[in-house]
Amino acid sequence: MILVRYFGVLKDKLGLEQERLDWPGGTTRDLLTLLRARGGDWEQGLAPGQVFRLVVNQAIVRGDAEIPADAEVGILPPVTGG
Amino acid sequence: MILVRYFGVLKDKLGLEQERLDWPGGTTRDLLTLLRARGGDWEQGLAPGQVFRLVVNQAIVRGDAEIPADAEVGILPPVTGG
Amino acid sequence: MQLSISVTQAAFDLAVEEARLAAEAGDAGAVVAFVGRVRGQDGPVALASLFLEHYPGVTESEIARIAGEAAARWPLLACRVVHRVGHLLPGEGIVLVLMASSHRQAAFCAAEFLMDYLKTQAPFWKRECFVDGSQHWVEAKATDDDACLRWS
Amino acid sequence: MQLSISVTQAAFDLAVEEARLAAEAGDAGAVVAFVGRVRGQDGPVALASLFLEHYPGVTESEIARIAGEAAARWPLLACRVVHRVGHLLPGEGIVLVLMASSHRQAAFCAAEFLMDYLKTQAPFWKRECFVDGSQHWVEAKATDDDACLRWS
Repeated sequence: MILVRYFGVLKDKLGLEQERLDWPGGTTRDLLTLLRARGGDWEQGLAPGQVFRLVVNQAIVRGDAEIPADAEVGILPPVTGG
Repeated sequence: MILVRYFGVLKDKLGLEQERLDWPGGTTRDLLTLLRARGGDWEQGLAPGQVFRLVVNQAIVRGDAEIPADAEVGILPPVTGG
Repeated sequence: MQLSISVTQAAFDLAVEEARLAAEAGDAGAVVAFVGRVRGQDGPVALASLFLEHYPGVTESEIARIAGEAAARWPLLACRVVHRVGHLLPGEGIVLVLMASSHRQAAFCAAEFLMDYLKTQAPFWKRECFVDGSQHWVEAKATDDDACLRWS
Repeated sequence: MQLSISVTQAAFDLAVEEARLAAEAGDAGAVVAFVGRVRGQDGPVALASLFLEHYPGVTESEIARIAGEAAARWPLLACRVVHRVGHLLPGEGIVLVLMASSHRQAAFCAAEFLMDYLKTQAPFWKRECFVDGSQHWVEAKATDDDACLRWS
């Protein structure tokens, strides 16, 4: 099981803040593929231009990265802060 | 008559803060020539590298400028402030 | 370099923060402060309030990482970052960056570098609430990304 | 642009000045503050105090002229300059520059531009008094002139 957290505009687009997912193992790219396969808002909301970065266990990931079991994964839309 | 004022290190080098001078008319260059002709500390203290700028009636002068009768002239050493 | 980071709902006091930084920094000749304030009129409709969300834990450690990069580039004595989250009104301070160094150039460069980062890369998201009752999440600005490219 | 200049022996209060500037500037999103402080240890012997002289009347009008140049280059909302003269102790604030603008880049650039001017062109002269009793007028630094060239 992994915990997936959504931030900012993604929470509104996807209609949820976080969810627990069964996780057979894989990378951040695998996770995005799995979520986009839900279609509709998921496919649009998580399109490449809509995702800024992924965070695995509180560390920002650059490129593709392994997601361990029991990980917390954050999916970050483009940031707008400061 | 004009009033000539000295600032910063020039006051110490020349041993005075200000003086009144008879003024037959002329420019800032004429004034420097007149003062340097006093020789000694005046020649050294007012050498080109020691003078940053001249001020005539509270306005900084760039290049050579006429000094009117009754003017206040400030002679500024290189500035070191801020 | 002395480094201190707060991500908080509380307002900050510039004079208190600057005095503390100057004391920590020892013999700093230069302190640069940046205060970002909520603008009331950025578009056609006036802003009622702003809501800022962040990623607790990740935000602080990312800011610390970037401040470390700044310290590697410029000779800094101390750095303080306060970033507010939650609901903010027009005119309120939203971000404070303070940089202390012996001479002014390092402090200016590092403060601008850190602000470029905070505006373009740090995990903050803004929702704007307008006086006509409408609200929306702010879209990322291309100009902010451009400013950041200068440092890459 | 709202412009206010003080050359004074009195100490300044950063928070008071920043709040006043932000109020005058209306809808400023960015305020950059520079605080220059007297350094206690610049050379081998520690500094006891600094004495700053200026050319009253000329100083203020020259700073106003340069602030006007800054306003012509960048979209500024307000500018405040406080420069102290007379006797100052290590750690004391000697100069404060505040710039308010809608966005951060103008405020950063203009504050740095004005500071470069104040350090290299404004009619101020410093005498350093050391703890061993010696004292001398400070010589102009080549590095400060270099920084200014960037803007010419």
